[in-house]
Amino acid sequence: MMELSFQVLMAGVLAGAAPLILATMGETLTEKAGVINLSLDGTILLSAMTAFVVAYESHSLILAFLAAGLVGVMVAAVVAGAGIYLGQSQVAVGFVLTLMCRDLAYFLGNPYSRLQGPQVGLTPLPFLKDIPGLGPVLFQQSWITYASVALIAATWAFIYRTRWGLELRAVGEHPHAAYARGINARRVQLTYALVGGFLVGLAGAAFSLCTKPGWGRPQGAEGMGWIALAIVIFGGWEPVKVALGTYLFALLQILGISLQGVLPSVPTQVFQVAPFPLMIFTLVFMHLSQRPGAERWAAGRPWLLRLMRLLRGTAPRALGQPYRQE
Amino acid sequence: MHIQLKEIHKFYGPVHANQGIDLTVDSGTIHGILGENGAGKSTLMKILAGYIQKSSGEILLDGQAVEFRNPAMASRMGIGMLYQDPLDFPPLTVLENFMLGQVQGTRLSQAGWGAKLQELAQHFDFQLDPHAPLATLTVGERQQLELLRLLSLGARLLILDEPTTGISPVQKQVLFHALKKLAREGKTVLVVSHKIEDVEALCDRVTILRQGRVTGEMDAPFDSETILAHMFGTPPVAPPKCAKEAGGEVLAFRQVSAQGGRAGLKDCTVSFQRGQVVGLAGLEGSGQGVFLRLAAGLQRPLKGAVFLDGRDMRGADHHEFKRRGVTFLPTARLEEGLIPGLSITEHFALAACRQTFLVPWLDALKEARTRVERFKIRGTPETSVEGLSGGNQQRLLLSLIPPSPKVLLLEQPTRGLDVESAHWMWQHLLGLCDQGTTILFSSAELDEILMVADRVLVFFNGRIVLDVTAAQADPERIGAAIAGRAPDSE
Amino acid sequence: MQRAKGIEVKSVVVQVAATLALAFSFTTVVVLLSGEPPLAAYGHIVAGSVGSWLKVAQVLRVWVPLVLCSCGLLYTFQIGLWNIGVEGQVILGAIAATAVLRWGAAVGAPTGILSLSLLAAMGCGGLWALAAGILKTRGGVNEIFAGLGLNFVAVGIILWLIFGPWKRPGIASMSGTEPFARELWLPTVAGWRISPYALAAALGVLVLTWWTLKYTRVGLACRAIGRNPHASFLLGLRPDRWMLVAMMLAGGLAGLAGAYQVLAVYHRLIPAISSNYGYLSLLVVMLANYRWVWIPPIAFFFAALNVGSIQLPMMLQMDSSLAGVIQGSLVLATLVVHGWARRRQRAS
Amino acid sequence: DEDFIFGLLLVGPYNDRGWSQAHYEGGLYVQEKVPGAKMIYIDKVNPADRPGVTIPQLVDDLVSKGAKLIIANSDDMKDGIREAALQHPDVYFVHVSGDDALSGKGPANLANIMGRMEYGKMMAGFVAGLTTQTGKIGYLGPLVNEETRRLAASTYLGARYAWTKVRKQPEDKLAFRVTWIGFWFNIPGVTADPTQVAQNFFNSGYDVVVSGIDTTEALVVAGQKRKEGKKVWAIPYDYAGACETAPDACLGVPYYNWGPGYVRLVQAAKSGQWKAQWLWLGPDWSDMNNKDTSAVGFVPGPALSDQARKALDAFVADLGSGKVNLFAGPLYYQDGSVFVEAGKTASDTDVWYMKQLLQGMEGQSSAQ
Ligand SMILES: Nc1ncnc2c1ncn2[C@@H]1O[C@H](COP(=O)(O)OP(=O)(O)OP(=O)(O)O)[C@@H](O)[C@H]1O
Ligand SMILES: Nc1ncnc2c1ncn2[C@@H]1O[C@H](COP(=O)(O)OP(=O)(O)OP(=O)(O)O)[C@@H](O)[C@H]1O
Ligand SMILES: [Mg+2]
Ligand SMILES: [Mg+2]
Repeated sequence: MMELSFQVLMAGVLAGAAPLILATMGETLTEKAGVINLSLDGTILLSAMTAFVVAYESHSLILAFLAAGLVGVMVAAVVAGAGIYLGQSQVAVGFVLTLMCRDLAYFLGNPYSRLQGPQVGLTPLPFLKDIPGLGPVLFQQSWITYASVALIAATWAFIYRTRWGLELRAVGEHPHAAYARGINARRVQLTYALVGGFLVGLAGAAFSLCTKPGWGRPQGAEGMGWIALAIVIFGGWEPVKVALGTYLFALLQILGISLQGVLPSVPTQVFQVAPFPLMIFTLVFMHLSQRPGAERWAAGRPWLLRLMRLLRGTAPRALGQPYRQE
Repeated sequence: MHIQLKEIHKFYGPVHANQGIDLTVDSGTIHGILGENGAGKSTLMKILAGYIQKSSGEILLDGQAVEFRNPAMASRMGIGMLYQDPLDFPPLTVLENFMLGQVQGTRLSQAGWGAKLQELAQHFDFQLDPHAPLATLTVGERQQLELLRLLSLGARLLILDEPTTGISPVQKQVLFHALKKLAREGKTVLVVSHKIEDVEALCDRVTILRQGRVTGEMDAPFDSETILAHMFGTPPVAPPKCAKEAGGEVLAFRQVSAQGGRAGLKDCTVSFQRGQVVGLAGLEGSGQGVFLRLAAGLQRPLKGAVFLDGRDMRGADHHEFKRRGVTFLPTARLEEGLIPGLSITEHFALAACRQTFLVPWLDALKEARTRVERFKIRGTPETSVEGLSGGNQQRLLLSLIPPSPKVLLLEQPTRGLDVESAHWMWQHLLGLCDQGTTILFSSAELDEILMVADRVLVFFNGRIVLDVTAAQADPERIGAAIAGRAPDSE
Repeated sequence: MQRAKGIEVKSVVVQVAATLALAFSFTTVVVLLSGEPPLAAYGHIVAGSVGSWLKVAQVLRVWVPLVLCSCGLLYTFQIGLWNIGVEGQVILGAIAATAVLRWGAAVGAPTGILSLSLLAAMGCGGLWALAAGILKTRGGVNEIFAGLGLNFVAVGIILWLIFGPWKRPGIASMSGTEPFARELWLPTVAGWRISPYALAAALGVLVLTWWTLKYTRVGLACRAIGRNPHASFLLGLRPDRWMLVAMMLAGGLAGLAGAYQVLAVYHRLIPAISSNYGYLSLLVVMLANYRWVWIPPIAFFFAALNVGSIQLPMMLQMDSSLAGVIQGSLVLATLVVHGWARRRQRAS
Repeated sequence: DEDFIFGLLLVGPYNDRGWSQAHYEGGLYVQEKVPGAKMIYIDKVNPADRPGVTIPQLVDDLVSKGAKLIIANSDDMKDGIREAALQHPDVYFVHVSGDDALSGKGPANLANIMGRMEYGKMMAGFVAGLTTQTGKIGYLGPLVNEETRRLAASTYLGARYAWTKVRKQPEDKLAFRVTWIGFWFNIPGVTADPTQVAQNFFNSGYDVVVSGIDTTEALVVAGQKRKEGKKVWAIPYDYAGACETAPDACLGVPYYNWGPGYVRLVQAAKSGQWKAQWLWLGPDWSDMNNKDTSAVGFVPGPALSDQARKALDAFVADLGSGKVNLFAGPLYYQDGSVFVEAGKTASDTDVWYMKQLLQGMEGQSSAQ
């Protein structure tokens, strides 16, 4: 067993989860508005490639992040355009894009594989970094990590504390009712699909410029999009719970490697797939606990009741449903 | 606000829902809109609220012609509407529902808006907890909230589409009290309803719609007989009746309660004999829909039991009922009864042929040919059902009924059919009942019930309030019972 | 009537032309972006896939599993399910086939063992799909996430087997299990690169699927439930049970594809045994507009792209993932053009 | 001279700054040195990158393009290349790192080649042992097999030598841990993530990570950690130019130089002198980094101190002269059984078929 101090572990989790946080927060916003963008896995790779190439050619990290975000916006625009305006199944379009963007990334990025490109460095926070114990590990991170933590709070505050967040939730629940209140439901859905796509694009950039720097085939971010989608469900479409789910996943990944020594019969790969059974379990649990009588049955078992409350989460009611304005 | 609607027409594809409606509503009055199901009331109101766009016609507010392209524009002109199907957000809190659509700027000042809500609520004696999730509120409370929200938005014309369905008598009193207060304060109120008593208690004037047209207008005090006549048309001449004498008991409900519809079904005990034709009257959602679904085994009772041929059917599902001779035809033909994309032959292969592994296509085709001919369906066996007209879809559904069912349950069987088709259909069905089939059907049209049924049940608010044989049936009494004024109901 | 048909045919032709134009102009722009000559690229793909009989045989080797998976998907798409779990079902089929072969290697009687492994693969793939089906009908889990989750679990299982119980002696590697003895390979004809049995089986499955969908109650039930579960229920079908049946059929055929990968392609179990055919076959069926007639040609076209694109790195130093870009953009263009045409139709 | 086309099957990208690029450059060397030789290559030949593609299929393609000799550069291709060699008896095959010619399992047209990387790894271990401040060295292992075990063990022996003999530290204060990722390079979702493994090493006090995989993640992470101000180092593998990735963290790189060996095999095939031989080529001790003669080399990295550099030179000289033989007994396997008895030295086949990691190393010897 490798000895990891608690602080180092925490710092590792914070840094390792940062790109995924960007993606899961983006997808949470998109899904809250009732649009499901299934293309995350491809989008992340395509934007990771774009970010690396732009950074390599221009030496500007800002430009690279912007370009990656733009790629995310463009992919999301296809999903939203075909899904909201052309009435095609969002799932079908998203799925095709997942596969296609991935191949597109490999194809266009081929000449840039395994080159040395710019990376995002660490930005120790003045004063905070000097706090004994936690300071040196928690506050010596890249600005992406700080941004990811801030994004959780911002997403939460945006969704629950602003007018736009309220409108966003309303559209995801009942677009017709939102329309009756003077909200342009389609435009709101489009907007948050694009905003979500932008964040997912940034996640790709965070992978190729910071967490797994460089481009190549494989880049290392493969599969992360699916995991992000699973985590959004696991977190019941609540930004804070989604963030906790993301950190849990990052922790599992780090521990998975350390556990090679402890549990030699379990291949490390098994820890990579852990989020999926967890997600399925959560969904079944949500379904069963919504049945009449479930609450009564759990009444005698306080831990079960608590788990039920924790995992309770309902999908935005209009999620993935095409909305036709009358 | 003074409202004038001129020659309003509305087409939903081929459906002509409003056929040149003129309506004038004076400022500071409570104006009622009455009409049977499908008369076009909601359509007209939604046009006025900007939720849908009229096909043609003119809207004048205080003498000024206006055009709304969306609800926001109407709302800015001071028009607010409470929709028939509540357009609110159950997962959000009361306060969030209140704020949604009227907050400007970015921040949600919960405290400020909470205070505003409380103040308004006090004005009307409403009790609302701003932080409760809307889902925990009763229909009446949700309505109150919507009302407050519209007022807070500055509505000067309030449209309420069937506000009294699904709320308790106490809440109804509170609501009426509030509406009268609003009218006194100079607001204009438009109330859509089926119920004469509501209108009598509330309105200064009513307009009656029937099949997309205005059939009458009247000032308070109202004469309910005239209103009923305008609403349901004149009773028809004596209908052809089923010749068969009633036989033994086939279907029975014993103290059945169930949820569903607006009112659910409450403690219902009733039984039916072989060969009876029973009409279920009542406003939509008064319990007759749930009743039919319980009788078909599509829904399970919360309490009590349904008996078929004396057998307790608790625990049996629809397929079991079907095996025992119960057939159910739903209202929404394309949504629930037929399968778009499948041809007529395929429907027969599914429903009317031997259930072998290899589909007996030749038999199905033969069957389809004969039945298409016998039921005069305009189409060929290869026609896919969504290509059939509504009437022909209905004929197809009828043709799918197995040869001699024990119990036939029909939900609004003639809705959307022209007179000729309806007559033809009844001829066929009454032929079945001559062979001993018991028919239970619901209908929004009293004429139809009086024409064919030999027993009439009237549902109101989840209960059977009137159970009479055709001989005793008199349209006025039934009409009154439908509107909740059954002389012998509690 | 005749005229209406003429107009319909015309609009289909216009749609197909628009789709092809959209997809290929996109891929051409992509190739130009990479700084390579598009025509040469397309030329190499064509030559590399149908340029010789050897190449055609290689294309057919890919065609077989694609057709098997796509046929299975017809059942689930017909009944209105998005069976994204084909990938996992292929894997489970491959695992089952391997298990039987490992056990059977000691027993002898290769023909019997081979047949048994095919049956086991179908059974196992079917059960894996059934799990997704039960999660959907009883557990309230959307079949997309159930299927996806089970895909990853299947990958976990195959890795565990290859790393653990089935590893080569002393070795823990991604490179797979010990290869099977030659008599446990799917028999082939000397000089052929593809087993005629596999080809015959794929054609057989294609015909059988067509026959099942057209003439048997399975097809009718799937079609009915997919279009209207409520009405089907009222007309006497049990949608939940049929959904499970459809999932089992799809999973069984996917499992068969998995067995084919083991018996005829790799002759051992490797982690990437499913070769992405599960996902690719979803694209095939979507592009085929869920109609069986289009599956063989589209599967052949996709297989040809996969095989032919290997020429790109050899001849032009290009990445072969261009094949995936072409496949994806074709399906995407179909969706967009179709949606756009419907929108215009509605507007008029 | 007439054209001689040879094909190269590369398991990774031709430009991976590692194993595959070293082979690719070996191929270029052949083109340069053998008149008329022409290379065609296919890279990323692995089932994750090219799903559904098999080795025999690619060989068919290369043969149809006129290839007369085909080199397969991965252990992973063992079964496929044997099958292809049987299908094409008139074409010559070279399987890198395999042993079919030694074990007699392969046909006559199949030869094997490998470099004696054990020496390179010893040097890597040596500089790691010299440099480590914490006494903890991590080894980023690919998959477990005989080759990877003997390479990890050689690294350990080099490190132990430096630690005990040069730095005169007690043996039990040296920690040497091997973590296997499961393949020669990262396959997301399939292998363990090497970036994460390297990070874990550095985060838990290992200050030198020696890479045994084809790609440069260890060095990349070390470079990042350096930017954070940590004193850590890494040693990449396979490719002479690998240090470029993060020079300030690079202690050096043991690498292969496939050119000379390839030339030998190509000439054998051209001249009809072909044998199904098993070549295990060592360094040219007179000049380890000679492009034309040495099969294995070691380039000291920019991060290596001058003092260590001198010690390394002495160590290399001793290895070359035979004064130091790290495979001299007594050596024990992890489970305590004897690998080499005291007073004896291991033979080539003993080393080639090493069954476990050595005592003193932590990590799995084989899959459980
Ligand atoms: N969105 C729509 N699309 C097509 N037809 C519609 C639509 N909405 C209403 N209709 C049809 O228009 C007619 C009038 O409907 P409307 O809802 O206005 O009736 P209503 O008088 O409000 O009846 P109810 O008392 O049942 O609410 C009906 O025949 C109905 O089926
Ligand atoms: N009351 C109903 N009215 C209309 N459709 C229904 C009704 N009940 C069920 N259905 C339709 O049938 C589907 C499946 O129904 P159900 O779960 O009862 O069948 P089943 O599971 O096949 O039967 P069983 O539980 O005996 O195995 C539902 O999703 C719904 O579409
Ligand atoms: Mg209405
Ligand atoms: Mg059921």
